Amino acid sequence: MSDSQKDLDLAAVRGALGARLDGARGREYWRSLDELAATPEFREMIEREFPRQAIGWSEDEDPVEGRRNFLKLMGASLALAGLSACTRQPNEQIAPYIRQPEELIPGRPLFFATAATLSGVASGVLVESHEGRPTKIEGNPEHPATLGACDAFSQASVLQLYDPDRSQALTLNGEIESWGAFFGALREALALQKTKNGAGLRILTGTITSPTMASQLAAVQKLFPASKWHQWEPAGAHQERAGARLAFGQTFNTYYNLANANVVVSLDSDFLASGPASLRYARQFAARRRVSGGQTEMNRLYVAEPTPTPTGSKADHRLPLRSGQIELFAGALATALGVAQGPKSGANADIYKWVGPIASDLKKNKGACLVIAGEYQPPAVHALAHAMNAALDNVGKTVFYTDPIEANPVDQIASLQDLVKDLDAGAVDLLLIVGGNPAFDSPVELGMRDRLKKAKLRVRLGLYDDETSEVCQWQLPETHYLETWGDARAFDGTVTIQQPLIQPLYNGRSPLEVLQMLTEAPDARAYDIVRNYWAAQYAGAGFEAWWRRAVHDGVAAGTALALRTPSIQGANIRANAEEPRLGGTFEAIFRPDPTIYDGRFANNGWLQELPKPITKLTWDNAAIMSLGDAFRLGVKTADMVELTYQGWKLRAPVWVQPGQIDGAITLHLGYGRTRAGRVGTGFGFNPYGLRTSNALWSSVGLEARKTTGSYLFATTQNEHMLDSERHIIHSAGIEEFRKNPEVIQESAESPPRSLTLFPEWKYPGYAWGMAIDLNSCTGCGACVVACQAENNIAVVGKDQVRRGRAMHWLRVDSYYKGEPTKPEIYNQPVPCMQCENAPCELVCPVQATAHSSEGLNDMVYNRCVGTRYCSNNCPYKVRRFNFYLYSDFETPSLKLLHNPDVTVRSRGVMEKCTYCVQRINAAKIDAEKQSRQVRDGEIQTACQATCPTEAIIFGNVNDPNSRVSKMKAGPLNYSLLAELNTRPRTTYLAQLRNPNPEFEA
Amino acid sequence: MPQIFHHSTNTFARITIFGAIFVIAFLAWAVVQLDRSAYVTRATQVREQPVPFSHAHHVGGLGLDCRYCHTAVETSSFANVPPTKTCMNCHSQIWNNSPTLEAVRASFRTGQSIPWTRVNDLPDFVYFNHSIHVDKGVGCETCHGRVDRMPLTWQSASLQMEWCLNCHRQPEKYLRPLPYITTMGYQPAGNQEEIGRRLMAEFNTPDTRMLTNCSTCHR
Amino acid sequence: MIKPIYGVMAEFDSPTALVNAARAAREKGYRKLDAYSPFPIEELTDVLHLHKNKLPLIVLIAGIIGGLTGFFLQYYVTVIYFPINVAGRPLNSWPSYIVITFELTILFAALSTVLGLLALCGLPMPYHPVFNVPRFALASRSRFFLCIESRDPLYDHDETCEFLETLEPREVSEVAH
Amino acid sequence: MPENQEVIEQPPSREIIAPGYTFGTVTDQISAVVLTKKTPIFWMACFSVGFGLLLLFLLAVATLLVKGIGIWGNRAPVMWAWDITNFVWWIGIGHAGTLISAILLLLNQSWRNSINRFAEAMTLFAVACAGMYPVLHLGRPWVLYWLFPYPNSMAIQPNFRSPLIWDVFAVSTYATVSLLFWFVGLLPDLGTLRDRTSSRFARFAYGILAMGWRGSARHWSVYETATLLLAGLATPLVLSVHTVVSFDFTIAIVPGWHSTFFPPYFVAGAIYSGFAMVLALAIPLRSVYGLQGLITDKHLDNSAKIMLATGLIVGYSYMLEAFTAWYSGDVFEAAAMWNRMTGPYAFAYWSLVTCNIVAPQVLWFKRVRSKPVLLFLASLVVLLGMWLERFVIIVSSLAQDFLPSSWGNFHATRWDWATYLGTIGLFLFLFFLFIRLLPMISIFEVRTLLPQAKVDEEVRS
Repeated sequence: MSDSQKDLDLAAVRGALGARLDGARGREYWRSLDELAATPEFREMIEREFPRQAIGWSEDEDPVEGRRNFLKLMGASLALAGLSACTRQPNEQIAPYIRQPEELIPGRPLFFATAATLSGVASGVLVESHEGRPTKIEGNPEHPATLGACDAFSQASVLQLYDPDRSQALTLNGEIESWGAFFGALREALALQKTKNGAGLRILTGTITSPTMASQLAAVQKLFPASKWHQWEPAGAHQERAGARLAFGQTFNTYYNLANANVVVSLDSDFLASGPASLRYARQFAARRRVSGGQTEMNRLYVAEPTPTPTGSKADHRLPLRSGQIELFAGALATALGVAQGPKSGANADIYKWVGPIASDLKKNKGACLVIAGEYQPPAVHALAHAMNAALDNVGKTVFYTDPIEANPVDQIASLQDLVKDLDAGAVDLLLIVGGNPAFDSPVELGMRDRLKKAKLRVRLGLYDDETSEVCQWQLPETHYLETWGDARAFDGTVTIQQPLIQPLYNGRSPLEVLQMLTEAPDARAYDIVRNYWAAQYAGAGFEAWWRRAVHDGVAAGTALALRTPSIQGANIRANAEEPRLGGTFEAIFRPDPTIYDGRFANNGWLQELPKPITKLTWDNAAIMSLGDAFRLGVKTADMVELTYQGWKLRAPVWVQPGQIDGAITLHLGYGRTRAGRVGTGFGFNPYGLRTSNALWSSVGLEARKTTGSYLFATTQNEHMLDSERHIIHSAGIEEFRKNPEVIQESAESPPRSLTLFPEWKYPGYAWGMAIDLNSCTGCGACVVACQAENNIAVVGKDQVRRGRAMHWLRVDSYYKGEPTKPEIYNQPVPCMQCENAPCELVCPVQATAHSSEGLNDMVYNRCVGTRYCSNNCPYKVRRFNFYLYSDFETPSLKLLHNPDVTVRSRGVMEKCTYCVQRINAAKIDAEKQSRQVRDGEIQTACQATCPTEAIIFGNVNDPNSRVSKMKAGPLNYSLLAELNTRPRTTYLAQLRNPNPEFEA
Repeated sequence: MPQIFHHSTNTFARITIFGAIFVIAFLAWAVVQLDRSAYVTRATQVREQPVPFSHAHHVGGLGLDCRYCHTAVETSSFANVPPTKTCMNCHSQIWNNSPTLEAVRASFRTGQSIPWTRVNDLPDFVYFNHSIHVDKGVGCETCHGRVDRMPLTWQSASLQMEWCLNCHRQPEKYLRPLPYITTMGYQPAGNQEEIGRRLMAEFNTPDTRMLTNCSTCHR
Repeated sequence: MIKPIYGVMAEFDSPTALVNAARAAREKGYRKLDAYSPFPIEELTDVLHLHKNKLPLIVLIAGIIGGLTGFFLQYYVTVIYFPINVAGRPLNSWPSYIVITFELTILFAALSTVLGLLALCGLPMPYHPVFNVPRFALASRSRFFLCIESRDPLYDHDETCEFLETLEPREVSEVAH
Repeated sequence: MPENQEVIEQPPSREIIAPGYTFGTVTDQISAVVLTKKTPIFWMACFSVGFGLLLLFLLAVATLLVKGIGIWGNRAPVMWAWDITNFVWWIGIGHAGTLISAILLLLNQSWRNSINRFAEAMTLFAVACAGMYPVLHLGRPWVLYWLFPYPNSMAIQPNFRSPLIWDVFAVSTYATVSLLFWFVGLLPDLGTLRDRTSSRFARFAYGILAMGWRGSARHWSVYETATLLLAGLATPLVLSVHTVVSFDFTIAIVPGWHSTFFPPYFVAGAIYSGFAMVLALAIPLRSVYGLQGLITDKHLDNSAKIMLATGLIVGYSYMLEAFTAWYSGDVFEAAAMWNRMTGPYAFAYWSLVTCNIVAPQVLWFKRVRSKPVLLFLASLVVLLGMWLERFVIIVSSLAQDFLPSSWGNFHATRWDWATYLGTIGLFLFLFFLFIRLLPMISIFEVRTLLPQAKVDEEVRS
């Protein structure tokens, strides 16, 4: 994207805004944010900022009208649309460009490649931009980590960009200041440091993979030799690195190739749904499970884990173990493989029963199998996994090693403790905290919140004015990654140059720009910093071409780190024979939250409302425990327990989870934020309050006792048990399937098409349909957020979710089968089925929902009167009703987020999935203009595009060669509730499992 | 007992009863009319503009092609309102100090957009795509009327759903050969319906069932 | 000026008396006469030869019109006006149209019944000469009246009054216009 | 009042009218209720209760319009709850009136003459209350008119395949026809009031409404035909209305709704609750206004018998419902029924069984039927039971249908209560206005019941 577009000068506007803010001082300013947002200055700022990038229907006599019409937003007029033509159109205005950038055609979106980072590691994305407004994130097919898929975090990051609660102004002790003022203060402090070689200068960051930033930090180090750079990433890959050091004596980065693995053993690793390469792994894993045509070979997955995860739900054998027993299990397995010397039997009989068949399975697949250690397991487990993989000679086939992708892979706990030491010694004059939120998420015993205050001058660069900002004098608004230039490495070291999609909304600066302030060229702009760094790296001519290509593709050619083949230091590989004794206590297990991660996404409504995999819990975390433990404690779901660990206390609500191992209580981090913003503050409880340096991920010794009170959870699914009569999920063992490919068809009751009194409706031309492969779906939920982003789906809040009014068009149901202590877990995404005999259509009194000639179950929001009869009559319950005015028509920044091609629904109307009809129409129009048919795969629904496992396939079922037709033709295909003869266009492929025959349950 | 009512009340009573029927009928009729009236649809109403731009002069007089300014009409849903630059292409040379064009020059200087008022404005829940219509033989004139005769621009059609359906149900009555898309005052060379049907075959226009799907315009 | 007389009216105590009086008057040859009672007395219909009214026919026709309107409204809308595929049902799903067809039949018929009633009774007629008779107020309570109108060819004020007296009424009074 | 206001209190009798009444006395006693200057405390009390609740109703509606359906407990999957429950309940109640005036007329049941008037009024007001809900339950009530076919610029019309549209036509037709029937019945009595009232304004008002009715033999003969025709039309209509209402459920595929015997089942239930309401109103009224002579124990006895009969039909339907659920072998039907009996709404289900089947069995005993107080209580129990029946059918079926993943239970909010009590207020308000302003018993029809009304045979011919 050309830079010319980026040189918008908003100083004047900001001046106006600043002046306004100067009026409102201190805390009062925060209270007055809304009011501020409603002031003409603010609107002007937004509007002047965008007309040059966006065609905006700008101001208008009536301010309310004006705000409403600012963008292509119909919503509020829907409320009036009742009087349809009887309402006159208000005067709307068009603010055209002054000079129109040549590559931009108003009305057509552009896509730009960049990368989102999580714990510092990049995943490549493509960003859809409407006249300069980023509205939707897609995966970047070129990028090794995403392969075109996208996870929930990246999907939701676009909402974070527009979050009105983001730190909007640079403040000193809560009062608005200018960057100039800060720069002055900084210079002063640095001048002092210069005199003492920077002995008092400390920089605290998260994990850094950005080569550019690394070079900056190096430069700073050179300027201030005595300064220190500390790192703290609450959910970083500490254990993995430590494990590598243990196994190889030096730090290596590990990644896998599941495409070559017939047998996978997961030692408490949720590799399908978490971790920097999970999208890639999920794609490869699913590909090896897909049964189609004559191909009936499936990989086999063993998962040993304490709490059910998406990975566990795909397991052919799920072995519930406490986190502390994993090491024992790994040891036993290593012993069985002859890699380590350990006992052949022990107290925990199960373990030794399991390892036999698993070991032989692995041996049978030497070089084509894989042992994955969970990133939160202790170093020993990682070491054992490395050893086993080496012994099974998987290295170079399914396991790969490179140098670490981090700029400086230190032991972050040590690094943090070092900082604490200096703080206590009063040695820190200037502490620069870049990103992160150490006051909230560092180990509890360090008491960072208060300790930080011991630094004399505390500067915080952050997206939000959060818990950490609270204890710093200076809060600097950080740019969102969509607002600035930068770079970052992916899981294999591949570099992505991050490019901005929009001018900083809130006058923020990027980390690069702020770190630059410590160097000699303090005022360089992010663009130059990044470009110059790479120009320096790039040997030889043709840099310009290389640069343009790198920026365009989102992948910098030849930056993946070279493969290494480290050798095991056998001496360090020891199989632990003893599992930690519970002694009446519980094992505490800490994990980043599946949807808000370590707490950084707490203020993101999409992620808060995204039902967590399996539990379907929203807006909260919980003390997840087994049925047995709940019984022993005399508690049930939503009762309160008091947790005590080494004297630290915490009250938390109980969540009884089938499949949870006895004796372990799982706590998801990130909740209990006290200063997250209007969305995230005050939800859930804060497990960081129990988390100590020596037990970052798990430890025994957690005491729990029932206390008074109970809690209101908001779940989107209450009933999870599958009964035998309702054929909702069809599944079979692979052997069974090989013997009789018709096994699914026989178990599914579906009436013949001839069974009807009515003449058939013909669907010539296109006939859209969808197939969902339950065998691939991991239930990660990325599709749900993708749908929300694509279709302007409103966030309704915890209370409304609790009342059963969540608005997601696409939901992922989870079901348990078998005994509650160790059930089989099934995931089933349920969008609108687009029934050919749609029960909803029949009962709509106003024809607000009717059938299209291409078989879509159209929903016309502006015709709906809201009888809700259609929802009652929908057997799949996929229709969602606007009980209140859920859509946000007021917040200016959120309006920029809306997808202009989809109606924003107003109060009192029904809404639902229509296979992303806006995408269908766009593709059809393009095809028709070229007088051709829409090609197979040309239309991807939002859910399909984002799905890491390609579980969702959409296309034209009239075309026998389309992927969807082929899938539907297969023997696994079945319709949900086929016996109702609704003839859904969305069908499912049954789930298959590949259990090890040697395994006797 | 004395009479309660005067003699005349008899006639009066009957008139009120049977008259009521007609009154109600009239009111109903009136509402239906109002619904389609220019007051509601705002058709034929000239909108205030920051610059009194005359299509009559530029199109009728100078004979500019629509696409000279509305560049995106063939490629995008939005026909595009020309950037100030486009105006300045000529007006930096001619009329370059006419006071009426000050707003244009000001915009070019200050970088502030000219706030045009929308003339043809569909409700926000209707998704209209210019490019597909123009590419399939729906002339500008068909919806926008004789723009070349509009000193100040007004909306010529009602833009109501029934109006859209007129064409979506029987395109043959409105289509024209592509060379004449921007022609004003186009006259079909022969029987429109025949030509229309031929063109539909040529453009392989979808059947009217598809053209009248709800989701064709509403999403 | 002499006010023209509408007729003369005799008041009776019981339905029987009224019926007999009416019969007598008919036999005497009076034709333009009417009887008033606080409740329907079917004998009077025969005595006064009130031929059967056309109401049932009107209602039948209206009902048929209503039914046809109902069905073809629906047929037109779903098949001709805007044919839409609803739930895969055929455009002309006639079984679904039965209910509204039936309802409109009843509605039209009922409305025509009431309008017909008013029309045939010549109502509304808030003003009527008989109300000029003070005691006529009792016609809606407990008394029965027979009125011989002046437009009857046999009508002669004195004779008619005498005749009425022979019927042993409670009272005879003249009805002014 | 002019001469001889000879009101006589009669002891209750087993006849449909007490001996000793004359044309004059019936007229005076009934019209006195309306024409008297002094209003009884009872009326004042009931009216103020009604008015108070009416205000509550207005508040509830205002809030609903401002905030949205969300103020109610409705949710996914229970998108219909109290709104439609109340609708069906009121419509059911609104059946007795037309039934009494039409069907019993055709059947020559002369005992109907003294109860049909207020029963019809009750019908009208019940239908008015019922009519509120289809409007209020809309997400966007202000586009209600889209439910009617009219020439519009959107070129789109209602979906005539939807039972809701059938409802629109059925209910509005029913309301119209009931109103006409009621008004036609009132004509002669309006004449009476016109002639009896002393106030000039009242005379004018009643005069206008009476349209100059003068009881001429010609009027009467047309009038008789008209009433017969209306009765003939209203009879199939009244049976059709609840049939159509039941289509709202039977046409849907929700287990617990989708069943072919709903129409007779619903009609029986409607008459059941309708007669319960008739008794609940008649018993206090007749004692307060001393009308035991006109609304005699015979009337109560007959109504009670009809209740008993319809109650038995309803009971049979419950059993049939359970049986078919089991016999069909349909997983979802069986589950829905089982859930009804044992699930979260089991309490409601078993209380409705108690109220509608067990309790009314006492009506077998003449001793009970002859005790107005007991009858009164019985009818209240039945009214409650019938409300519960609709609640259970609607809510329990929706709460747990096909996919367990989307099951969820309904909890009523205070606004659900406000809206429901509100319509009860509306009903009382209208009904007691009617009691005060119009004759609650059809005077002229009661006159025909008197022995004096017979024309002696021997003097004929």
